[in-house]
Amino acid sequence: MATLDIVLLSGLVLASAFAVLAKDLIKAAVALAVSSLLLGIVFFRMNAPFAGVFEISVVAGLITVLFILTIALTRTEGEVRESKTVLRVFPVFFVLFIAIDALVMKGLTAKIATLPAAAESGTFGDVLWKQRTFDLIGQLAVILSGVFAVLALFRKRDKDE
Amino acid sequence: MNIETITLLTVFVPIIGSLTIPLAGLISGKARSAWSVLLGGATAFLPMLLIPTALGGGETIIRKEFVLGLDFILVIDPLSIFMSIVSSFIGFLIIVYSLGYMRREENQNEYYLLVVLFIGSMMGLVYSANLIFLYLFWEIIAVCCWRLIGFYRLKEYVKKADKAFLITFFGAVVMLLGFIQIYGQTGTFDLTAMRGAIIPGSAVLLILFGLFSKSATVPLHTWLPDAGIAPTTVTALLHAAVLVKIGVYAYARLFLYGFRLPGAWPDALPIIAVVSSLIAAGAATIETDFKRILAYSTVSQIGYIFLGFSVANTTGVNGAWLFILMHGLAKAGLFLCAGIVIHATHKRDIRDMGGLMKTMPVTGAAFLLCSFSVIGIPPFGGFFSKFMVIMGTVQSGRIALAAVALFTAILTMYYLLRTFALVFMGEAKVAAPEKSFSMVFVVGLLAVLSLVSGLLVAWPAKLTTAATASISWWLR
Amino acid sequence: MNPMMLLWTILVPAAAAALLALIPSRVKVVRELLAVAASAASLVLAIQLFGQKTLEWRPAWMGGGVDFELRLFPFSAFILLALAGFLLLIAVYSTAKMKDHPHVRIYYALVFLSAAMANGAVLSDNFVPLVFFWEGLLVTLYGLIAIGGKASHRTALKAFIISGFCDFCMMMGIGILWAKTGTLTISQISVHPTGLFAAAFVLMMIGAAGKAGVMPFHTWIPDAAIDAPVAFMALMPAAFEKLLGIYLLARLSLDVFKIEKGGAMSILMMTVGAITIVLAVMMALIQKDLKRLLSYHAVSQVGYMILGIGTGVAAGIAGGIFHMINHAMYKCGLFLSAGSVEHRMGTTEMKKLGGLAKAMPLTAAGFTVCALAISGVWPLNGFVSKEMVFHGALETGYTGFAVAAWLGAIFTFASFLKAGHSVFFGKPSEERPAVKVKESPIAIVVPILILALLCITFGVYNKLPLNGLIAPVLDGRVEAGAHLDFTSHALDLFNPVAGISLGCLLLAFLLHAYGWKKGGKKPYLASEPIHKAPGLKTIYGWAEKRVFDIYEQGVVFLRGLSWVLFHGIDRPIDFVYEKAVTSVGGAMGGLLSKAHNGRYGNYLAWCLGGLLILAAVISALV
Amino acid sequence: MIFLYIGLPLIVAAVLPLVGKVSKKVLPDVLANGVFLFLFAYAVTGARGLLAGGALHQTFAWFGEPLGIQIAVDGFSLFMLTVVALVSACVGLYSISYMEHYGAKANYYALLLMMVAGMNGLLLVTDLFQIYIFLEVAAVASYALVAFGREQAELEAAFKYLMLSVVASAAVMIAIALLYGLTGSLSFTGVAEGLRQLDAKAAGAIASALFLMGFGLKAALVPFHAWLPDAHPSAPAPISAILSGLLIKVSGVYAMTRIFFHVFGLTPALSDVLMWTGTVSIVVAALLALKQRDMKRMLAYSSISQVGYVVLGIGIGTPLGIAGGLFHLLNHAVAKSLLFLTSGSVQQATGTRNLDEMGGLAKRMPVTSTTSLIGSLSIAGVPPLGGFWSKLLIIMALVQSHRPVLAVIAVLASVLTLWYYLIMQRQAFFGKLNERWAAVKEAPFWMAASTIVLAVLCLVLGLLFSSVVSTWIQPAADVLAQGMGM
Repeated sequence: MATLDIVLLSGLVLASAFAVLAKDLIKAAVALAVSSLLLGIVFFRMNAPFAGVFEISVVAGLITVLFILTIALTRTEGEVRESKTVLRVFPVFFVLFIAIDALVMKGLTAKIATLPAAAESGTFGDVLWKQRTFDLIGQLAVILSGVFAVLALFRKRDKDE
Repeated sequence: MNIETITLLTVFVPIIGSLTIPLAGLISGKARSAWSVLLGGATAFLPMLLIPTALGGGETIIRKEFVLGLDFILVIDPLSIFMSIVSSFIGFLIIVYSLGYMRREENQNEYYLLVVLFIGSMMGLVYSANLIFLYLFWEIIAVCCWRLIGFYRLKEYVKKADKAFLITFFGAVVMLLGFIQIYGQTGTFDLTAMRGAIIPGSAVLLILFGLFSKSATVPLHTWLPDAGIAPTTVTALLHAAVLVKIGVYAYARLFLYGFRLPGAWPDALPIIAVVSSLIAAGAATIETDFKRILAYSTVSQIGYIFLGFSVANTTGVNGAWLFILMHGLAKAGLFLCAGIVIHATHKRDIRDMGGLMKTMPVTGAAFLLCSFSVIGIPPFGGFFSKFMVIMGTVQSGRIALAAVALFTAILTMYYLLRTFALVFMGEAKVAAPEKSFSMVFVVGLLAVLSLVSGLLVAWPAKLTTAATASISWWLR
Repeated sequence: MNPMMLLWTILVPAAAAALLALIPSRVKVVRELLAVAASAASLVLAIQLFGQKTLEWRPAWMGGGVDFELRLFPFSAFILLALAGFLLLIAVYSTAKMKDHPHVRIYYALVFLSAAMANGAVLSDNFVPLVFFWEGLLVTLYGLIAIGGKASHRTALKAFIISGFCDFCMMMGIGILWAKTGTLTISQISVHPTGLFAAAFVLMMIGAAGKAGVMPFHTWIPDAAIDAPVAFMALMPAAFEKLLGIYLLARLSLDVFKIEKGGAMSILMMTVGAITIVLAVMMALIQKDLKRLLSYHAVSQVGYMILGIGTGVAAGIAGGIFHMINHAMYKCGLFLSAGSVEHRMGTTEMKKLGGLAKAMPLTAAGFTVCALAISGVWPLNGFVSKEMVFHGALETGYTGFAVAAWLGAIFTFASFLKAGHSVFFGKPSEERPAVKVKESPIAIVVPILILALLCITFGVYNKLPLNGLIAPVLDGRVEAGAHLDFTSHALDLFNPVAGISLGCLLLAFLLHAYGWKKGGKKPYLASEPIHKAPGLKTIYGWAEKRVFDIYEQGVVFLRGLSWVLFHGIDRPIDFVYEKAVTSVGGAMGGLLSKAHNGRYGNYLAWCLGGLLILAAVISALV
Repeated sequence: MIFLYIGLPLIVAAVLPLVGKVSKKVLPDVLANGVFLFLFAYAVTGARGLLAGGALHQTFAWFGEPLGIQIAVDGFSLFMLTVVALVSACVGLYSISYMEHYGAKANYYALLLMMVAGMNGLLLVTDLFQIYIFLEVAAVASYALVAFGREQAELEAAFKYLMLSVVASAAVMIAIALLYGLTGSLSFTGVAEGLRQLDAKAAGAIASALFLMGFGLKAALVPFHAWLPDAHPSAPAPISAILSGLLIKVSGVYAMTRIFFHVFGLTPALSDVLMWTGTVSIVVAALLALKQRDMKRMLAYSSISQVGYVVLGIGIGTPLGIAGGLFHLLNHAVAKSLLFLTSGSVQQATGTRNLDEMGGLAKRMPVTSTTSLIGSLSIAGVPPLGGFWSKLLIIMALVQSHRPVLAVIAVLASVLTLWYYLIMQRQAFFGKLNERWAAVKEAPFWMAASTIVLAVLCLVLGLLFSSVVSTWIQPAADVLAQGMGM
């Protein structure tokens, strides 16, 4: 049981690392989709069905399509120059971080009391709407500021600039 | 008008008045000059009304509570009245002098604002008995000095002004640390409540840093000669009359009126004072820039005042008070003469000047009289002050120190008269007529005042004896 | 006679000084009349006070022991009288001599101001007013020399600093006295000079003797002789300073410190006196200029006075004080006659003068009488006081000092023979300035003659000044019976001491004659043999180069010390602020900002590193 | 009514792009500044009354049944709200004439309002996750605003800022997850309660370390400060003013303080770490500022240094220390935004930010130079301006809590601070006029007006320090000093 989790999680990390290191943008987008897919599976295994559904449908599906569409439309003028050093440095960092993380988490999990099963009773719906409606306003604000950011950054260059 | 209103007026009239000077400046140059002379005159006249109370020797306190023990306290006793009279009077003379001197300079609004604000915050500092407000006025004066030193705005000058501001700010901030350490121990900043308290040695060291940086005693003195690049009226105000006296007055207020010096400090201080005046006198002998010589001379004479106070017996302290008055008058006279000479010959180095006695008789005579007073030759006032300080040192058993002090007096005699000879005697290199009447009048007045203060020394002596009696807790 | 009269003696000359300063320089006659009138008035006042014997006036002044106490007692009355007398003579003399001097207004003002100061110093009975008036004279000293000529301000500075040094030593002595005895009133203090009091005595002796112009504080007097106006030389170095200096020295050693015969202090004074006599007169002998010669003699004669007082014996002390007044008279006379020569001939170079006796008979006569008086020739006052000093010196048992005194007498007479011979009695020299030589105006000649007359009367009828003026001073010192009648003793030519003195005079005459013949009949070369003598030549050479001049060496020392202080201490401190602090700040700032190279990788690495450190620290601490 | 602080800016921001189509400049100006001024007025007058009875909790009902919205305001958050409202009002006024030549004023104001809404939200929430969300709102708006000029340098700086802030938010998210895992609840009181029962020392330490990194990066404390000197200078002047003046304080210092005081409880270990981090930032940033030749970059480093003072003050934990820290937060917000605005005026007038090219601008731009002088002296801690009193309180607290070493460092650092401000004044204003700028004119009306308002405020904070401390700072400090309140 735990080994499957470890395989999934390491797969997730390696896929996202490849997404960063890939020279070709298309390969990077695909790697991103794979990593979010694995993440969705992990959500399902940790019985968070709603989170898993959103993860797979939105991130793996919709965003990857957008990425690939834009990459295809735009002329890619060759690979992005990437400095070689990162390739050598990243593995060392990666191993180091994993070691520390494992060490700390082993110590921590021993202390964490297992979460009472139904701490927050109620379905996803009423949790979202009843107890945590304020987050919606927060989400709304984030989306709004994202929209305004796009509007501001991609505005036409008007006369008196 | 009772004592409280007079004191509050003395403090706040110049400070608030100075802010209105630029407005007067908008009307016309004449209006601004008249307004600032009026303000200076008022500040000079008001403390004179308090002389009877000073002679009476009483002590009245004005208190305005603020949060966290930082309340605004003014103490009116012979000490503060004497200091306010001396500095406001000389400040007023300097304002009158600068009418002539600054006539053709630009941004005069800022100049007069800063000078009147300077005198105002000096009044504030002299009366304040809360350590934090003492520091507050201390810093406002430092800001005014910074802007005034850098008045000519040349890059080199502003660098020197920055240096002066940084050194004094460094000293003041370290002093503030000392104040807070005392606050940690006694729980209050109110000096009147802490009279006679013994404070830790480290606090004394920290506070002395501040005092030495402001009164330009040797380790922290190099900013004073560099500030010679400011307009002469500023150097006169700074060096001679007012600024350096703050450090010395603060010493008296803190360590004679207020705390008791712990451990080895009472013996160490006179040595520091004498060493400082010796080194500065040495430097003045070597220097050739006119104003730098006078600046080093001030550093040297301030050493005497410190010696008088740190010797802590009646004669010494009385002499130190007299010294503040006499040196203020005489040194202001010297600087203003230097101003006239430099204004006329546009030269700073005394070796290029010569024979000005023929074309500038009054300035030359005034310079000679004032230097006699600074050296301490009767019948001028300076004699009594230097005599009393040295007698106090001898009485306190420090004969070797008194000998070194006398040796410094001989050095002073040498470099001042050498400067007089090089500038005024010998054959004339640069023919320079005596400039505007107001400048020469003020210089003459200062010389005559030095002489009169010597002949009629009984009256200022009454005031200083009252001051000495009121502050010296070891007398009781 | 109310006590306020004492204040008048100070205020009258001071008021006159103020008035004289105001009168415009063009109005000559009014100024001269006012000067003479004022000095006459102060003389009358002094005479009245002299009759009064004792008077006191002690108003409060600054409190804490510092009071403006004036006290008249026989000794100060006598000095007051002398000061007023000399002031009158100099005033009369100046009316002619200084008539067309460029700074005549300042000259008169300063003369009368110094008279006021001198009167104040003599009368004051509290150390603070004493120092107040004593150092006040520095100002007038500086002024009077400075108006002398083009480059005279350098000598003025030299005189000012030397006198200032002496006055500061005296101030230190007063400080020690005040600290130890607790009072500043001079008449109340009388201590034995041991331990710290000895130091106080030595310091105050430097002050008093320095004013009188004793070695080594004399070096400004010869320079001033050239640069300052002659009337000043006659007034201050010759009369006022000697009177004041020796007056204070006498009071110190008699009242305040009680010097015993043979005590350490008296030996010190006697040695200083002896050295001054010999060295100064050796220098005087070789001088080329009449005024410099006279100025060195002034220094040498002071040696006699200090030697006299230093003996601690009644005869010696009386001799010293009597010599003070005698010297004031004939030295003033000699300077005035030199002045009259200069008035007519424009120079006092002995080489350029000669044979003036015929053209200026009265000046010549005055000069000879005073010259004989200073050399100690028999009936004149010089002889009487020198004899008393010789007797005193012998009485103390230290014959060495007496020998020095005699040596001094020899050279004094030799140098005056040279001076008199080359200026007045020899053949007129070729380089004599081609100017019609005639007697100086009356106003110049009369004071010289008066002084010469005084020398004669004080010599012949010496009982009068001795009992009248000097006896009261010694009231405590002399055993009751022995009266100070020296007439019989001193005049008696046949006692051994007088014999030796006569021998000295003869020796001097032979010396002069030998020098004269050797120098090829030129009187002004009479002193060359001694000048060129093997051992002495090098010493004289050094002296010319001012090696022994305390002022020159002092200034070199001061400048050296200041140079060390300035470049050793002041500049390094400044370097710390200017360079060190700024460069350290800049370097540290630069070092840190190199790390900001704008690469994202670095920034991220810092953040993660920071996180690790924080986690470690918090978990360690908690 | 407190919800107004979040709702009003949101609604107006939403409306603004449409309004922008109608009238390019006038209406957006009026609307945006209207909102800022109203919020400020309300904060100063209305809100004071609400607070009479201690912390005020407000819940909402949506047509009868209670919604899950829980916002609360107490002394501390009200003080922060006032600061935010004040600085944003002044920046708004300044932007009227500064943003003329940037164009797209409506978008600019929309983003600005979003950022203010985010900050206000952060101040009012009582729930850990909501802190994270409003943190993001303000952050996203600030990325866009930093890159508003769209030149190469600005885009690169904004991108670097974005990348680092994302790391910070991730750290905060991990910490919140950890706490949620430990205590099962997300609200402050719930988590605090849970933590007290659990006494999970190690987990608490890791969570606080993560929080410290996250909010430290937002507050630009030294190890995490690298983004600020690149982001602030390239942003338009009003934006760098609001970034330095408010964002690093609200999203960094406020959030950290709120969590450490009301969730973890300030343990001695945490207080030591906070103080030492603060002191390190003070010294390192001050030294870095010395070498800068770019005016805004020097100001950015100075911000890092002064935030170090605030963190040092709050880290002491004693009421006096916290009061000093908060008062310094207020003084620095006012003075630093003033300085950035004046640097904006100088940049607009001369077209350069390089101090070496400037010289003696005081002659041509008297108002800007005087206000800049007042701002510099206030931050340097020169009496009688506000900065002095706050630094005084901090040093008094340090000495009273027996930490002489920190007190000495804090004092000496203020000398360093004065040093680099003097350099700036000398290079830019206080010298002979550089002939290149002979034709330079004073800043336009609105820019000059806002700097004058801020300068007067600096003076007022200094002169009336006693009443300012007693009415605004004391209540906020008491809230924190009580510890587990809220």
